[in-house]
Amino acid sequence: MLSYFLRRLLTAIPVMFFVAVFIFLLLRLTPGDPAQAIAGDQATPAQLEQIRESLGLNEPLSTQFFTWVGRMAKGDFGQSLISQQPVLQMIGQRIGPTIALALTAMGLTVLISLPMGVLAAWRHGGLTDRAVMAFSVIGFSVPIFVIGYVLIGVFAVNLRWFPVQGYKPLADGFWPFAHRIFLPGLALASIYIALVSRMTRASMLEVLREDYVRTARAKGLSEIVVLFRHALRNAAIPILTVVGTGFAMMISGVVVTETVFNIPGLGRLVVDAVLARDYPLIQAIILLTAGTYVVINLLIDLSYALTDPRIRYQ
Amino acid sequence: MTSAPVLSVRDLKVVTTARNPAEILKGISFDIFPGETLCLVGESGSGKSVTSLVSMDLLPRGELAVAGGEVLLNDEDITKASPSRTRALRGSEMAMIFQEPMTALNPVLTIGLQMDEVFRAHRDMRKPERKAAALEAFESVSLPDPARIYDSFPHQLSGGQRQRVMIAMALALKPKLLIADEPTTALDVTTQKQILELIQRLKEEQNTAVLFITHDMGVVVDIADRVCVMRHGEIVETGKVQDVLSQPKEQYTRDLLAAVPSLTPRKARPQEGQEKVLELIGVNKIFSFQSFISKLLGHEEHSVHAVNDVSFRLDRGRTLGIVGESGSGKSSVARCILRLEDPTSGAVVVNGNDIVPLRGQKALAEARRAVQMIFQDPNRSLNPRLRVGESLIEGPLNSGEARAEAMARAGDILEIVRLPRESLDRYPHQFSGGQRQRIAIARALMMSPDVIVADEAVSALDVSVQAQVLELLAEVQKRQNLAVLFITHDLRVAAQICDDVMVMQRGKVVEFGPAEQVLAHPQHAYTRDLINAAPGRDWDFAKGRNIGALV
Amino acid sequence: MKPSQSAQKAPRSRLLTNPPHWTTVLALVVLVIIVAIAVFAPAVANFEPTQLNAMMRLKPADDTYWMGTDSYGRDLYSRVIYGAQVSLLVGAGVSIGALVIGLPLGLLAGWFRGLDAVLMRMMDGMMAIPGILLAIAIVALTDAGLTTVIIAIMLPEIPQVVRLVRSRVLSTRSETFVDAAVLLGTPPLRLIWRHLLPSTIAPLIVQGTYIYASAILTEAALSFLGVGIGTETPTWGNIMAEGRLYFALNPWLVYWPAIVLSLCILSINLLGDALRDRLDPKMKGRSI
Amino acid sequence: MKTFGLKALGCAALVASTFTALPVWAETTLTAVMQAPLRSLDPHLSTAQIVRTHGFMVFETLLGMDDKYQPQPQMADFAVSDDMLTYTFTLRDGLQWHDGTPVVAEDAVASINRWSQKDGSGGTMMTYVESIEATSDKVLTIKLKSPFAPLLELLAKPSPIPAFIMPKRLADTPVGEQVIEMVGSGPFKFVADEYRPGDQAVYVKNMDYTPREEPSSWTAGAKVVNVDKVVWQAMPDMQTSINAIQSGDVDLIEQVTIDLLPLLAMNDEVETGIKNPLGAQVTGRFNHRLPPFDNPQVRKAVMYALDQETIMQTAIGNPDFFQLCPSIYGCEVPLASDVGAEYLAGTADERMAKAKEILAASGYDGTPVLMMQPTDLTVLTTQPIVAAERMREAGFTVDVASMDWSTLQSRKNGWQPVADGGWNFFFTYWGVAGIWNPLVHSLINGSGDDNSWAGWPVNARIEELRAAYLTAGSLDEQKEIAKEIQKITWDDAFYFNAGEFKSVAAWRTELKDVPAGPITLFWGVSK
Repeated sequence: MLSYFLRRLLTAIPVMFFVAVFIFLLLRLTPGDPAQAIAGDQATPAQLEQIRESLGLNEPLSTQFFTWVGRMAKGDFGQSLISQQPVLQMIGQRIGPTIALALTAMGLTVLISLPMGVLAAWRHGGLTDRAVMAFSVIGFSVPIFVIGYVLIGVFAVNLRWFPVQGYKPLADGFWPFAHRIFLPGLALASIYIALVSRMTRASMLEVLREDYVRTARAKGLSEIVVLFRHALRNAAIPILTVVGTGFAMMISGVVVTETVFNIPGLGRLVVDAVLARDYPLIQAIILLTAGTYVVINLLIDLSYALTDPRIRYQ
Repeated sequence: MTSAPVLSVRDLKVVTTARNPAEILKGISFDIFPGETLCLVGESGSGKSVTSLVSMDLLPRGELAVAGGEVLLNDEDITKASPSRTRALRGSEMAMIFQEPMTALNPVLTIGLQMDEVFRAHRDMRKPERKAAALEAFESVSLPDPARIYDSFPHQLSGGQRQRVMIAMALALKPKLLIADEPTTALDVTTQKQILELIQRLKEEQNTAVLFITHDMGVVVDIADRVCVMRHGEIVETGKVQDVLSQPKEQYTRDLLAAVPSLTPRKARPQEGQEKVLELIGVNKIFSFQSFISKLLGHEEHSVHAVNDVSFRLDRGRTLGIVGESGSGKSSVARCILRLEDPTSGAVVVNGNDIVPLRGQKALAEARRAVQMIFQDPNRSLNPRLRVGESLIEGPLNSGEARAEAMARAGDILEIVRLPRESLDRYPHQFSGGQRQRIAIARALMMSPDVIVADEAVSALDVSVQAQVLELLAEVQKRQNLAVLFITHDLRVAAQICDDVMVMQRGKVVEFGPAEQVLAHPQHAYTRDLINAAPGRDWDFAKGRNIGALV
Repeated sequence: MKPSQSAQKAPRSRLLTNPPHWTTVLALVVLVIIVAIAVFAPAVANFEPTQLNAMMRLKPADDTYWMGTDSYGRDLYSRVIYGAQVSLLVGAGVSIGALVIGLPLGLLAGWFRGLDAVLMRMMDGMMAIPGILLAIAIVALTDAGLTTVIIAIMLPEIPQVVRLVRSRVLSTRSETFVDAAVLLGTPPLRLIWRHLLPSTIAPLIVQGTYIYASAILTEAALSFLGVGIGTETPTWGNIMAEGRLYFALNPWLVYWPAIVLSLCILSINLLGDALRDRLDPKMKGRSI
Repeated sequence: MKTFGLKALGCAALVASTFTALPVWAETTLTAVMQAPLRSLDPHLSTAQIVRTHGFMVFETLLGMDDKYQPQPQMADFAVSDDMLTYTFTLRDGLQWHDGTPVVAEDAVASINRWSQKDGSGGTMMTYVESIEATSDKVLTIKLKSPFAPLLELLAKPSPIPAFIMPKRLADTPVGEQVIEMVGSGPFKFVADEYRPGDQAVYVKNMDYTPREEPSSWTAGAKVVNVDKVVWQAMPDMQTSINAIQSGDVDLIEQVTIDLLPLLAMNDEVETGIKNPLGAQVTGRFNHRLPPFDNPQVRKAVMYALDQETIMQTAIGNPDFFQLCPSIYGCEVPLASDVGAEYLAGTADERMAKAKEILAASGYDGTPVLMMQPTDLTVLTTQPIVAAERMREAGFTVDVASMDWSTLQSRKNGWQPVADGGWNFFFTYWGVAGIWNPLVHSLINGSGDDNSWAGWPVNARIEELRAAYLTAGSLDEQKEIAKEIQKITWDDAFYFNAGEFKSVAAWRTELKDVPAGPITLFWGVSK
């Protein structure tokens, strides 16, 4: 297990290096100019040149890259070109809302989609099944910001059950936090619910055809026990996998959701950073999300061993 | 057997629920009495498994449905009982064991928990009582170290152990009826023998009625009191096992019995000339699994010695059988010869050339032509997306033959394997399993090979089809003067077609010699075990008599 | 039952025998209508999609402007009609591009083990970068033109295709007919072409439909974030993005394109599901 | 370490404010949605309006500007020698930096030096300056080589880069490097710990600030702070902002999208109005170095083809909030005149006919015009579309290239051919304070210098006029020069003046006395 973990960690190094090179080149080849973002649109070329020089943007690309990588290896992600704040500090300020949003969405997903998927698979072909499938295909088909606006329109503006926008940290009390995070969490979860309930259903359908399910029924066990004890645990791996690969999808959902609900999270930070060409910030955030993606998927791989005792990583 | 039947099936009809319903069971009837074993025997598609599922009320919902008749368990009609009632009956009054011990146990739950569920679902027992009962049940099926088994996961047990666990679970509550659906088909013969004996013993101890489903006549001989021969959803013939086997009334039964190969080796064939086409010299194959990291961490290399110093020679016109149980390395030998695997050491000499050092398809072209293979599963060995003709001419086209010429030849060869020429334009799924295996043989013949390696080439086929394919193979061998390397787990088949037999165990050759000698007078203990374990070995199916008494 | 189930039975006949489900038929009809609208947009629309009228800004729907006008005084109905062209084009460009690039990479990775490690690490890297961020960055690379947007949305889809093809190749590789072909002396490239490629086609078509749908969605999201195709070219995404500013004044500026967009994607997804059930029964119920 | 001091200061400010606030009254916090989020802090470095507004919170200028456009004493009183060569500034009493140290004249010297390196007109000023010296802790003297009339106005101007005074140690920060420690002398203190770039900026009342005696007028006079805390909250979506002000989550929206005003009209709790009387001019800029706009006749055709009214109507919608005039300095400033009105006379159709005529005669060969359009800056998305429509009608071939605002800004600085990433035309807008006289107006630079603002028109006469303006003695003389400049910019088609729009602010009725000004000011207002 340890050696497997180490091996996976080692393979993550070339992956992350590739990400770093890719992002670095991509950004440096774009025509935008961070100096412009600092100086504003009424600055003259001479002023811009001064700023570029002082930021080290006139150095050769390779020099810039290795300086950056070398600093990062020491844990120094540098400073935002625009605000001159340490990148890590800026990320630290914004990561809380994003994590809260993601966890809320994940929680809602589990609460809603697992029972839905199990039910649909159990009553395969029936009315419930069709309803769940219809629901999930609609979840895939409606853009997240439309869902967001509809939720706001109905539950915040018309019914006034929830605030229209904003975010309060958990430190301000659970109720204000939950009250504000629920709608965006639900909007973000919509596509995830569609994905996970669909995968749960598919995986359960497959598992329900397995011999051991027949064995369980042959033993005279109740359907609840058959479904949740015998089938669901075996169906877990594809579900976990889709949760992991869906992480990237969740990030794009986060970007949009944060904009719709005005949540000061990482998603908005990164869009702003891209639009302002704030290279160190973009690089740090993308590396961070890519790293998180790699780690989440590694953890999910390791969690297979928890759900399935046959898996012993050599 | 004067008491009332435990299970009484009356005019049972089952149909598919698709738009055009097809009858799977066309009104079958039988009874089973306490302490009796009734065998349902038949080839694939005869409906024998469906019968068992109806009895357990486990028909797949939305696919199959009972259309008529009744299934009486102690005079209670299962087909009309409520789901909760049949659930209560399942596990307590009737129990079932399945074919695949690998998949029949839930891989993510401990054996103990799965056993425990049986008691929890049907009996009002406290936890310690249940555990004691479970351990006792494991004991009764002769499982070693029940306490360890209780805490194990299924994958930590061998196939035989798992099937014992299944039996323990099935019989834990002393049901009146045990349904065993091909419970030994997936097991090696030696294990099969033990399981059959176990079922027999428990049946006698508990006076259980057993409905035993099998395709193997040998197993029928060993276990059944009475037998029902099924075909296409109907019962063709039923009666006491001795009667049916020795005096079959129906032609179908007679054909079925005639097709069972005899365990007695055929007469040795005279060898004309000694032209060596294939020789293995000290071949080893070691699969090793070690990652870079584990090497760094200084972990032991994990390796399997699949083929251990195997040497033999095969002459033109001869058939060499390699027999052994699963994991004996017999298939690895074949894959080394065909260079689907690279041998770790040793020489594979084809027509005088060692092919082990050769690399790449070009260098191997001649060896590829000379040695061809027929695979076990005819459903998978033909590309389902290619027409038969395309599959047949693939090899010749690779070696530069003109397309039209190759196609013409393919037609001729199809006729040799007794398929119509028009088959060239069809797709594999339009053929039965036996026909597909013929096509596979034709494909091998297209290359005009010197050696054909047949890896379990008839194991997936029904016994009647198996006989036809074996016959064809023999005919083709004679016609083309081929050398055949025949790999099988089935001693009966080996006895019928091999000149020489090589017995393998854990990668090593334990015995090698003429078939007559190896099979009739085995020297090695393992060979003897194999032969003793062959089901129905005391019965001569062709003649319909017991020969065990004679020996 | 015998161990070998005839899983590969009748790949073709399945398509022809069972009549399709009514939802599939409906989805097909909707799609055909949308495609027809896109193709015959000039005939269907009432105005040029770019025709401005500063005096007629943000008007509610009436006889002239069937869905009202947008903030430029352009006819929303005509823009939604023309929007179909770009959205369908983006979907087609992205899905075809991703398949055309991903397929050979996946085949090579699946067959040549040496290449596999390197290629898949790169693909892992690509997958790890959130697609939307990549797309935003690439759109900023040049102007927000159609080609840029297609490429930007396509790049993150490629690893998915490569992985799908590779896993298909790996599982087909273990089929004995591939061993058989090796034994018949078939050289690697020919073997890939004849035996491995065909088995990837059905799942690819299915995957293609999902990519198609998600590309349209991503285009809309990019527009929403202000980095999509410029407003001169109407797309459902940028119509909504422009309309969302006036959501409270006239929510139909968002709802109309949203409805058409969702219907279109819904139809594509339903069709994808139906195709999968038919072409690729093993994948039944599974998507993305 | 710099950040330590900054943090300590922020904490101190926080502690101080809560400490004093708690026992007596509830803390009043004013939450505002500004037109753009604050992302960088150095007010010398950025021309962005939000940074300017931020600058006036934290810093002060020596002189303020009142609503008559007149420089008035702020940090310092001033005296001018009779020969107009010596300016003496005397710092008022009680000025103190946020870190507690007193403001001295040396600080002002260093700050003016830094500012003049960043601000274009400041640079021009320095060419007239003989010396800037601190003659004592309180007194600063500027000596000129020759008279330079607009000197006081430059030190007072609120745009584009006001001459903010910061402590010497900060003002000595090298050119091009940002000052990030926010220690000023202004009426608000910046709370560094609560600053989230791009999302939120927090200011607390500077308890040690002593306002001037004079009444408040724009950036001049008394700056009396009546709230304890000001929070700038970014909201990328106007809809969200409007929902938020209605629900009371925010108190003020600096700039409401005009189209959405009806949403607020029915709400009794929210008031709307124009608080910045200056407005902003929308400008369509030609690239004079690339064909087809290297040809003055082709540019002229555009001047006739484009129509102020359509452009403003589409962008703003409500005529109450835009104004059409030919003045290149803004419609209501002292230098405003109607020179060039002939370009706007008649109906749009008549002018279109003229445009076609001129274009036909110009020798335009159909070279496509590359029009840059920003996708993410709502105020400027419509103009290129409307303009492209009109230009096409006139006979131009126009390609609209959409890009994000950042790309557009950097692309505008290059003059390579269009195929290599160049451009022909784009729109931007200028706060009137940034263009209100020939000195600060960047678009009328006719030097053709590579370092001048994008567009690079060349016109020797205009350069002479701009130089003359600097030494012009009287307002009338200045007006004459300004008129002639305006005529050239129209005739030689420097750029197209597309009209002027006003920003509308919205605030909750709890807010009293929201002040007017060239920028949004947070003193005087109470809650």
